Amino acid sequence: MSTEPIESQPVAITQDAFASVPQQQEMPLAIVRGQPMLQMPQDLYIPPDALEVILEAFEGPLDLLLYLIRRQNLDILDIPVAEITRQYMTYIELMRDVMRLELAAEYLLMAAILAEIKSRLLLPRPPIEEGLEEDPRAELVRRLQEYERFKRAAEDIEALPRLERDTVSVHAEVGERNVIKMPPPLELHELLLALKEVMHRAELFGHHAIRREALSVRQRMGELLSRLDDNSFHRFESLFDISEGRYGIVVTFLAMLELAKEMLVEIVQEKSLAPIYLKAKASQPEAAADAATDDTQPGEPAFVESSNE
Amino acid sequence: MQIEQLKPIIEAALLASSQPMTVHQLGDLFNEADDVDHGQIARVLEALADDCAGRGIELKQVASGFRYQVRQEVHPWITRMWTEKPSRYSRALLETLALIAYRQPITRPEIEQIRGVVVSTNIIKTMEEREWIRVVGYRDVPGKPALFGTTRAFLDYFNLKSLDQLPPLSEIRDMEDPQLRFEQEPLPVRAVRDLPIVPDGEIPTDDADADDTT
Amino acid sequence: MQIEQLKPIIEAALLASSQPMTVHQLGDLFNEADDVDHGQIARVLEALADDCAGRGIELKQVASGFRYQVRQEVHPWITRMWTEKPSRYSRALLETLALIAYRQPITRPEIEQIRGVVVSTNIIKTMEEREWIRVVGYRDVPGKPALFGTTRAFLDYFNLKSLDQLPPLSEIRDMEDPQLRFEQEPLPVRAVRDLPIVPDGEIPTDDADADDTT
Repeated sequence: MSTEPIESQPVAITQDAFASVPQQQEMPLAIVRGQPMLQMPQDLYIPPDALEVILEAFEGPLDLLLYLIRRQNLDILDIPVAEITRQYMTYIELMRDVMRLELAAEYLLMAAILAEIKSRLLLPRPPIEEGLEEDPRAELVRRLQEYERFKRAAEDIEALPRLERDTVSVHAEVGERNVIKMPPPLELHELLLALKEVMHRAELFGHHAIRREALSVRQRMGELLSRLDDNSFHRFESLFDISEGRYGIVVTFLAMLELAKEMLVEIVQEKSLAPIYLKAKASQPEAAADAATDDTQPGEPAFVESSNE
Repeated sequence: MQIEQLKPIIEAALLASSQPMTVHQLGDLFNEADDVDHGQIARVLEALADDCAGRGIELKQVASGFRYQVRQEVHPWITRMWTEKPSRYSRALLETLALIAYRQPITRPEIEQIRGVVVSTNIIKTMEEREWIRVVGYRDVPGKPALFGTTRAFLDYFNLKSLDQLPPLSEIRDMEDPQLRFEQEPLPVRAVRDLPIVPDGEIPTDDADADDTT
Repeated sequence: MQIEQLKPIIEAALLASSQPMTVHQLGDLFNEADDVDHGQIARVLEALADDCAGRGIELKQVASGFRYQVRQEVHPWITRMWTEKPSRYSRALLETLALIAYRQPITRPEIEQIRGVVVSTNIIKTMEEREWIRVVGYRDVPGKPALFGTTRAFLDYFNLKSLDQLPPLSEIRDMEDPQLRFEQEPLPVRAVRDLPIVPDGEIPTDDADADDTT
């Protein structure tokens, strides 16, 4: 039932022909210690000299076995298991030198599986359940078939058009790229919480601060100061906008009083019943002294990294 | 080679190159068998430039050769691609802004006195750039510090008609605890970013094979 | 906005972007005043793809969006611009990648089981560095091996829109060869699918096929 393993014979061909073709279409061929190797193994017996090449040419014992079955019509039943095993054992010795013991072990395991299959086939079958008994090769065949599918899938992926090898993405010059910085969004609620915090800290929630602040007056104070920014006197009446109605006029008047109290404006009248004038007490300093004060020191940042807090 | 065969190659080369290419460099793409001379390349470049009429890019000759570039007219849209994700305002900025809103007109030293820390120029500048605050005057004390007030843009941003619509301080004092509020906020961006790259449902389910996996 | 106005902007945006862009991202280039909807953008993309006919580039949709790329036909000339050769990938890497692509999520031991060899750490690292694969979880078995899946970058690299576009996994091939005589009687369903039951006895060997190898 067993046949002798067919020796794979290195065929001499000019070395140049091979040196230039390290990989060919289907199976890699290689040079083994200066000798070109043309023929792939015809069964599981691999000449020790070619072992390194085989290990590189095949992706493991499944790949080799698949190759032998598909290409060499090897029947896995026909393998001289004892012989192969003996040979594989010698590889293990060889592999120690090349430090690829692990790989060789995988081939050895395969030989062991084959031996097991063969021994099971040789044993007489139990008479019962004949039809249902599983062929001992079933598991190995299933694995080979499964492996083959992915071997082909790998070839399919290799054949897909891909970046770098088959195409590249293309781009046009944009010139100056001004990155637009989006200002952070702000909820009024957040702002009020911040105020609560600082007021607490400064203990400003004292009774004097709790009075209902007329914020419209504060707003008007700013507006008035802006109008008085030109360092000249303004007629008292000119600062009111009649169209705002009584409420607006009151707000403006209160703002004036508040500004005067805070000594931000001076109010002058030459004599009683003479026109009243307002003037801002200070105007813009010559130099931008304000900006210069702490430009050098880093101080607190205006922004925080979005992830923290 | 015919001009019509050359055009696609030169167009692709110019777009694939990260640098402008000269006629000479374009010529180097062809070998003798291609039989291409510089005159042909120049004609192709002209034809390609004409093809750009009405498109978003143009073929331009610059000092170091030819390149495709984005037309000036579409720049306003293109720049929107490089919009930076907004960060968040610091607590320091928020406190300063709140004090300016409620205590305007107010100077920087006054803000610093309340907050107990120096207010950085950066914070003031950021708020001025956003046009939320402005200098409304100067206080008549040594150094003439600027008086800050909020702007109409500030009111508009928060949908307020006037400062009066801001809640009074008494109400702020009784506001709920920040911790409770923050919990109701949506998940941080990070969590969203950590989601798998492969959208669900893209993984092919090959039920017939499922039992093969062992 | 009219389609004709949109075209130059979208063409320029795709060429200006370093990454493929989705319809959604393209939509973000426009503000409300521009009045552009995603349907229009999709139509523009179609028109732009048509415009590429006969040119050196094509508009391609991949997993992470649309991109312009060099047509395969002209790529041989384009590669002459670069001295660096594109990387080649070993069979070991491609087989491992195929298993991850078709069987994701999958662990390394599972890959090794199917391939019958150990998967080197290097291969996994290379694919992770290229961002083709990533750890998507851990299997709840002793050792908690990582489960690998493919990424959008993998699809982009191989010109795929989604995993469904991968070539279908081949059918399981029977192990029999023409030399083996088959029993004519029908076999149990399972056996038919799984294996060729070779009858006991001598199998004829045919050496005529041996020259296939060269």
